[in-house]
Amino acid sequence: MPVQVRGEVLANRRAGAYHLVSVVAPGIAEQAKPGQFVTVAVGDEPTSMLTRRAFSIYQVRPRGVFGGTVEVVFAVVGAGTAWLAARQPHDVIDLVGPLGRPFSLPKQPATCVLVGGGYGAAPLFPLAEALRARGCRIDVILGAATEDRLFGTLEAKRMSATLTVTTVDGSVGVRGMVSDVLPEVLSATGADVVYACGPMPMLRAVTAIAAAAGVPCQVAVEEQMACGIGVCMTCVLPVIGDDGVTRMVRSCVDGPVFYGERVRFDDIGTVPADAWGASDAAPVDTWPRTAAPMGRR
Amino acid sequence: MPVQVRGEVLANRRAGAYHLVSVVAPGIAEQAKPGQFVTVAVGDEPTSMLTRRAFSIYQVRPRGVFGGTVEVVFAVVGAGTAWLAARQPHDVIDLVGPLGRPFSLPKQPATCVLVGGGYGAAPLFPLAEALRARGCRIDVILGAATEDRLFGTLEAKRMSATLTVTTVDGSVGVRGMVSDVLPEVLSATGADVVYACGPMPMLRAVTAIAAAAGVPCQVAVEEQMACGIGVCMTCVLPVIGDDGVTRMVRSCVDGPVFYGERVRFDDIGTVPADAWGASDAAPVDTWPRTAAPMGRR
Amino acid sequence: MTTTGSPHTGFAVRATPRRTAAPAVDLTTQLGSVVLPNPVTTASGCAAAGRELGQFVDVSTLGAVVTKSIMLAPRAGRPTPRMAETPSGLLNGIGLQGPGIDEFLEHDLPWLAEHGARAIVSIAGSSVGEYAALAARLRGAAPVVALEVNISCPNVEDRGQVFACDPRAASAVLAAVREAADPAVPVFAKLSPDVTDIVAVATACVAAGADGLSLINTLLGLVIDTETLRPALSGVTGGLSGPAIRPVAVRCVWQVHAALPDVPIIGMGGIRSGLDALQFLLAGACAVSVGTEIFHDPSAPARIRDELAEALAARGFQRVSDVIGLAHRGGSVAEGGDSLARGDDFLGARR
Amino acid sequence: MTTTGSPHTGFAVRATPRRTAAPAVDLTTQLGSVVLPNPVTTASGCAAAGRELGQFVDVSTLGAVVTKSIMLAPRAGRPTPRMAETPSGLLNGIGLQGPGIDEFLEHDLPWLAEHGARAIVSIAGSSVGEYAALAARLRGAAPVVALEVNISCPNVEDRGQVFACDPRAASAVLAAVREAADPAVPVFAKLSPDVTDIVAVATACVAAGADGLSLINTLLGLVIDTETLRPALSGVTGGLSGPAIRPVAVRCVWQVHAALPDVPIIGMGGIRSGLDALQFLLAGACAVSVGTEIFHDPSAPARIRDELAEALAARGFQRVSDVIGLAHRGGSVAEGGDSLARGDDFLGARR
Ligand SMILES: Cc1cc2nc3c(=O)[nH]c(=O)nc-3n(C[C@H](O)[C@H](O)[C@H](O)COP(=O)(O)OP(=O)(O)OC[C@H]3O[C@@H](n4cnc5c(N)ncnc54)[C@H](O)[C@@H]3O)c2cc1C
Ligand SMILES: Cc1cc2nc3c(=O)[nH]c(=O)nc-3n(C[C@H](O)[C@H](O)[C@H](O)COP(=O)(O)OP(=O)(O)OC[C@H]3O[C@@H](n4cnc5c(N)ncnc54)[C@H](O)[C@@H]3O)c2cc1C
Ligand SMILES: Cc1cc2nc3c(=O)[nH]c(=O)nc-3n(C[C@H](O)[C@H](O)[C@H](O)COP(=O)(O)O)c2cc1C
Ligand SMILES: Cc1cc2nc3c(=O)[nH]c(=O)nc-3n(C[C@H](O)[C@H](O)[C@H](O)COP(=O)(O)O)c2cc1C
Ligand code: FES
Ligand code: FES
Repeated sequence: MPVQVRGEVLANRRAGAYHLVSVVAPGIAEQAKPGQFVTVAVGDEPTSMLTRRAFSIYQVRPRGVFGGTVEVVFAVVGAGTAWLAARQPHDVIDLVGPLGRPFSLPKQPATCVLVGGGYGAAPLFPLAEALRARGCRIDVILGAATEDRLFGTLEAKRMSATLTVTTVDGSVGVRGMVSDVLPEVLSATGADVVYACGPMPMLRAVTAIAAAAGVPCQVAVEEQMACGIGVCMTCVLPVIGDDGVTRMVRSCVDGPVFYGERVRFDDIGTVPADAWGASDAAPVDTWPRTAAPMGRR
Repeated sequence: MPVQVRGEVLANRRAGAYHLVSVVAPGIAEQAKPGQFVTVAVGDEPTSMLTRRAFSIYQVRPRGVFGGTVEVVFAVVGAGTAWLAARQPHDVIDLVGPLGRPFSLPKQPATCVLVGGGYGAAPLFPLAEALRARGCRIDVILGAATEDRLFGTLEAKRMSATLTVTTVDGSVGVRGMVSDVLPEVLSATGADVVYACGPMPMLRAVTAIAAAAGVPCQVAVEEQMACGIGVCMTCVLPVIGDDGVTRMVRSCVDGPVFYGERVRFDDIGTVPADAWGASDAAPVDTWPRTAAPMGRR
Repeated sequence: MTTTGSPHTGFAVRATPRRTAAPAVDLTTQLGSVVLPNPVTTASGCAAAGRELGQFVDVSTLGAVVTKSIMLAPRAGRPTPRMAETPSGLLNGIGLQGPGIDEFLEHDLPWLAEHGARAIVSIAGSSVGEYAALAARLRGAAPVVALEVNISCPNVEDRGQVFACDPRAASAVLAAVREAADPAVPVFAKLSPDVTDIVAVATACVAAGADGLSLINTLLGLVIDTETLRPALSGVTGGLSGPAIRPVAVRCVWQVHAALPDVPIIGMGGIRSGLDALQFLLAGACAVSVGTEIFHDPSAPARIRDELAEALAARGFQRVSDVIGLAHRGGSVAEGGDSLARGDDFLGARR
Repeated sequence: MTTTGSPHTGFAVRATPRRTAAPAVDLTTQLGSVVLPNPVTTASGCAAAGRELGQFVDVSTLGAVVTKSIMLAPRAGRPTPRMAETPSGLLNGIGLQGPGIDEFLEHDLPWLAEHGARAIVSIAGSSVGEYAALAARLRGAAPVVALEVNISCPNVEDRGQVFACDPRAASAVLAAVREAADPAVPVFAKLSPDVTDIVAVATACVAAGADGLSLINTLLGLVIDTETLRPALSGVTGGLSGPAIRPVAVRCVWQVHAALPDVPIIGMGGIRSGLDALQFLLAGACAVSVGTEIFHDPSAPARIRDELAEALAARGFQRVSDVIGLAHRGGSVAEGGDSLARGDDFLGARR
């Protein structure tokens, strides 16, 4: 069960283009499973930024001199992450977690290919640890636009049988994208399962490649979230259920980890006409009340 | 002319119930005159607090290793001052100043009684320095609710012929209010002029006592200010002009220092019927647009 | 006074030590025929049907859980993006995604009953008939203590005109719901602030049979994404909520309470703290709903309830009912406070 | 891209290095018959008549100075307190304090002329006749380039009904002003958002002769001081401004531009940055006014003008006119931006 804690920042440091912040977060650290995330309240009170920011859990240390700690890796993209990057040791921040469904682990030792895009690499490390504890073989692919946006290559090398790195600009590793090297890695390793975390188009590509190769694939998606705890319905995407019915499901509580082939990547940003509760009628809604044309594209 | 500067905090320390913050503020420090104030933008961006906070200038050091510095004394009363109290050395804050009309100094050496209430003492110190430079005699009265809300008693003792202290709870000095001791000090010193800064009711009482004793009196008032630079008209109070006409004047640019007897203290919070532009007609305004009763008291 | 409040921002300064012992304030409040143990509820659409919130707040200790507006049929809502953060606000366009009344009755209400919560069920329709059908379906369902009629919906039978924007359409809905609903269950009309004269809409709803009013729904807003150069929400416009709209919400409560002093009001819009809740009570609300703040702080409803109790105790009030509408009346307590806050006690409070 | 914008809050991340060389963007904009050198003006009531602001900004470099609404006679305004800070907003009730048209013509306009500024003079009255008289008095006065008619005033001849809340009353004022004013000077009607249908009021004003529209005035709000337990403003209600209302303002501009695409709009409401200004242009405004942000940052109008130029350059636009109303149309630039911001370039931008 997720908890809300106010914890002290232990350290906040740079790692390439990213920041790593570790926070004392007893209750979260002990419960966290690979693929889950935390949300952080941002801005000094009275803050103008109401929605919490979500970050995948990178490292947890359930016990320690300060109690359990949680570490996340993040890129500064707007005011909230800029605020977080400016936190100093001893500053207190408000965390909620662990949230969401974690990656499922194979029951038997298996060969696992882990694919991370940019900071999407973060949740793969606790995942790799859990997989190794189950005797799995791990092969890692990390990709980013540029070298400084690769995260954790050294650590990945240490814990994997093979590490393949791609950068779009070719500054390090293979020039290109993770999807360019994935087919090769899948066949070379004889992968049993693929885990991926990264931007939506990457997850779409990875899912397609894995499906073509007949390898099951789990993806951790990233959708805009207003609440992170399942009460607001902002974070939905079309996912096919066990019953074959597409529903607009909440990525915060029903995800962020999904079986890739269940996610209707091509329909993200739409409500497919065959989705549960979709109406063919003109979209009836709570707010549009103008006679003026309001169509989006 | 006021300037806007972003300056580094040099120090931020406690003084009794107050905080003293000194900031590198070249341009402001060089121009500041006793009785003027600065405004500070509060809150980390994007801040939810739009109006700047006003503080009397306490100390200025026009030159220094860091360039000119400005120091203000403040009480934490709400979110803005709480934010300011949490600033650390090297943090940068945004100042505008010097603002407002300063105290007028006597042309000849004179005996001056300076009356300060709580943090209202702050502007009296640069004033005292300027007066001493003109050969004036200075007697100081400082009052507060409790001892920890007295500001600058030691410094005041050093620079004054006499210092009288009052506290409402009697924890130090005379039990009571500055107005209880002022008549005595006026007659004992044969004061030529009174300067006062503190809450409005204190200024009203000081003005009345000085008027009764036939001593001219200057007061620095504190009204809520949205802009501090004269563009918004929030900070007005009824003041009698040279022509005998009462106008709703802006305390930020026409004050904060006024001749006490010109301020219609009893009418603050009203628009006197004889004020310039007051209408006997029902108050016509920009915003009330409901048929529902809206009267205040 | 234990809470050093900023009257301007409504924020309690966190540094101030909190009173630890629970102050002895009678928090019960009356919404028409219903008595709630305290005035703090969740706002519709901001707490789903209570279950997820239950991880952070004991829902039985809230005044009530106001559930997400439910419609007759399941509904997929709008495409994403469905939100944009705005300064001290949130713009949302969910499109009333929900499971429909059957699943709601089967899975959601029972959970609330089991957990000792009181439910105020929000209903939404696209025709007068749909509203009435929903009210009828909810007859006798436990633990429903009131209905909230979300009339900020377009009327498909009248060129998509929003019911809440037209006194006649609004009263048609309320009359039908009042007729169809369990007579023992009070019916609240939830109004939109996006009208020229909210008192007229309120009066029409009450005349049609509404037992109370919920004020306010979101304001119609729009954010343009300056990277895509297009509206940030898939639905172009959305509903603006959060502290940004609080002064508008308090104004609506004030106006409606002034015009209809005997009609119970559930006030909402940007409540983040006990002092914010107090503003709504002083303006005339008998209860309040906490919405967007839940996204910022999932334990907010319980915290706000406690802060409100503290704030009342600190001001010398023994009962919630003592402050309802008090700002319209002034009176001795107010006068005392007045002089304090203005510094009329001379070297008092602040110095 | 030099400005790392947050599309959601509209805030430029300050840490991002600023482009130093002025980008070559044509900032001129057309308001009916008037060409302004750039689209950034001051909002009425937030820059007085320019003089005080002149200490922080060279007023000749702004698109125009929109002056505080002037009335025929001098006016003392409301008692204090006149303001309350609200979350990302400001509630004010100044009561149109001002010197009256005589003193304005004698002292204020000449200062603006001497300093090379263009003036858009805002006028306010309590009857149709007063508005017309003001417009007549301003005939031929330099440096007036336009009139802005603040119709958010109560009509003393009609039970204090606010002109802006009634299409007929609004059009009566605009017809009279258009008739009385210098024919060469465009007349803008400044509308209130507190109406059920702002397009109807806009359409009525334009039909009556308004050359353009200013959107929006403040929202009616109320803050209760939880220490005094009374309304914080002496006038009880006040006008809410600042970033809090920006989504409402952008929505109004969007709706009115969609309905009246050829009518020039001056957009305002919570503009704090160049990206905020860009939102208004994309929604359909030809120019913008900066109001409350001046109180936070007195050099804001100049800063916002520069940030806007930078933001346009960064997005590959050469002219302000290229973006006006663009968010309604989409198009190739928007599509390009779209994919970038959504991360459709795969491992691009953000990773
Ligand atoms: C489950 C999940 C896990 C994530 N893990 C990480 C991580 O490990 N490291 C990391 O750097 N980022 C991660 N993100 C993205 C991160 O949440 C956003 O970068 C961050 O919220 C941006 O906040 P901002 O204030 O800087 O930007 P702004 O753009 O100013 O944010 C404005 C609003 O948009 C939302 N938002 C903006 N970008 C995103 C985004 N990409 N995804 C979701 N919401 C967004 C914010 O939450 C906020 O509500 C994750 C997101 C989700 C949903
Ligand atoms: C000319 C002048 C000089 C001042 N000098 C000092 C000083 O030297 N030391 C000091 O401690 N304080 C001084 N004050 C008061 C100081 O500005 C307020 O205490 C401060 O603004 C409170 O901000 P806040 O955010 O903590 O409180 P909040 O109550 O949250 O502030 C909300 C709003 O109310 C305004 N406000 C609140 N209290 C006051 C007040 N007493 N006067 C004016 N505006 C207020 C704020 O500016 C803000 O707009 C001065 C005020 C003025 C006008
Ligand atoms: C994400 C979201 C969804 C909402 N859904 C509903 C709804 O289904 N029915 C309804 O009546 N109001 C709905 N509202 C409006 C809230 O109940 C409330 O009236 C409004 O948000 C103002 O309160 P707040 O500022 O505390 O959020 C919703 C608000 C938000 C933010
Ligand atoms: C203190 C203050 C005074 C104002 N006075 C006027 C006025 O005299 N005439 C007018 O048309 N609008 C007036 N306004 C409204 C502004 O011009 C503007 O429409 C509104 O504040 C929204 O813009 P903003 O959020 O940038 O301030 C005033 C606003 C403020 C804050
Ligand atoms: S973010 Fe609120 S339901 Fe998922
Ligand atoms: S504070 Fe704006 S005019 Fe004085």
